[in-house]
Amino acid sequence: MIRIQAEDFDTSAEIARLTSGRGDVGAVVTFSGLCRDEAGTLAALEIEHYPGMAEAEIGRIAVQACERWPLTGLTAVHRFGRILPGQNIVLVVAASAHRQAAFEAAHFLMDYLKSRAPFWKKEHRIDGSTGEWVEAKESDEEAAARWR
Amino acid sequence: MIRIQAEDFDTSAEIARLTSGRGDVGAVVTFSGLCRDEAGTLAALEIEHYPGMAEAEIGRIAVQACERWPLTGLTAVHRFGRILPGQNIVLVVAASAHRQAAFEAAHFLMDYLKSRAPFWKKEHRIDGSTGEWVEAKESDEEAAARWR
Amino acid sequence: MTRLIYFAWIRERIGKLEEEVELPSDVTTVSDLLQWLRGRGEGYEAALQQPKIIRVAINQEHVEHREPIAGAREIALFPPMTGG
Amino acid sequence: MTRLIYFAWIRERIGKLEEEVELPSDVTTVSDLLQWLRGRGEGYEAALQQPKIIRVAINQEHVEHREPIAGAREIALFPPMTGG
Repeated sequence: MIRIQAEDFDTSAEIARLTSGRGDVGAVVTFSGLCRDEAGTLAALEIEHYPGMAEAEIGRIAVQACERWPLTGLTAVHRFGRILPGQNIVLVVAASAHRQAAFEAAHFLMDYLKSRAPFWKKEHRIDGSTGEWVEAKESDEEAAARWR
Repeated sequence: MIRIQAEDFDTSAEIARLTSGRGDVGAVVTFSGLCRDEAGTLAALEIEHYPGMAEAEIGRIAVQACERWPLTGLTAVHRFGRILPGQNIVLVVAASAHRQAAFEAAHFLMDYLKSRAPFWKKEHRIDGSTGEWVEAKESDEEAAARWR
Repeated sequence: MTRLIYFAWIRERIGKLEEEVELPSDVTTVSDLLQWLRGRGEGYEAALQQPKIIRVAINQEHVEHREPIAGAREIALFPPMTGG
Repeated sequence: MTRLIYFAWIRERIGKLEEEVELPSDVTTVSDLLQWLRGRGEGYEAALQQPKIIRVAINQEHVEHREPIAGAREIALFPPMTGG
């Protein structure tokens, strides 16, 4: 299940959605991405996204993950709008009978999401200035490439 | 933080313990291990542990993880006693500035915990029989060995 | 008519969220489109001066610059993504 | 006196959770201990007939079978672990 939303998410509730009432799930891996304060200089991140394509693109990545690993469930939630340091930005939950599949699928989904999902972050600084748009990192491209 | 307990745990609360009030955490990976029903044949698992050594051994593995990856926090909770299908057995939470460290540390801790932490599982079957003690898997030894 | 949509600093430099354009018949690939847009004014030139780094989606799917734009209802231009 | 502790099916076969023993002076390594215990009765023999798979901890730390047991206050015997 893919959701793009302004509101926060609850990790326990998202795990329960993939596990409650069933006996075939042995392993659940979650990844939460949080806003860092960049050594106290960041006031907030403003996250812009491409509505429609964001859901579609994460959905395409999720389908690849489901084809590649034997998963019993997969959830991705990405927030947009103003996010303060310490707050959640993104959640991935991967469930499977076995731990290796859950770990790899969650890691894959995050690596791909970083370099393929249409989201952009703008920094607002503590000193009141509107900072720069966050630049894409070479290392994120490389992280995605290693799954090919 | 290491805890061995009979009670269930709440993943969101354990994440909050490692993130609330700080701005240096960018990534949190959790692993939850659940009791599977073995295609409807399992009534419950009974988990025995070695009190004292269980905490000490998981602590030793956790120290290795903290030396190997730049973590901001690391939690492991392992339950003992009677566990029903669909219920939680174990939780690992790894927090870091960056996602690669959080993913690897959580995966490492789980792989080592499987083959080094003094816990044993006995199966109780739906048909009323007391099943066997779960046998250690070669694949768990190999999973731990790949981190060496 | 084709709908063009802009995001992040491309949107800021062009000064528009989106617009409808009638593309000349010799604009057939994504590369052609980026080149054509640069001639539409200072903001466009500022946004697209390094065409190599511009990411493009046609009908909400990523495309390479060499790909044709025939049949596109919606073309989005944006910087490298920084989600997650 | 040394405290011996047993877990899982080793505990079930020996029929004891733990016991205090006076070790003979020629029992100096973990291997010696396992061999000596097998002579203490049927239950011990049933529990320890495949000594290779028995895991041992001295004072709550894993040890290899070749290691000495001098100074051990608490020696635990258990099957391969199945936690997690």
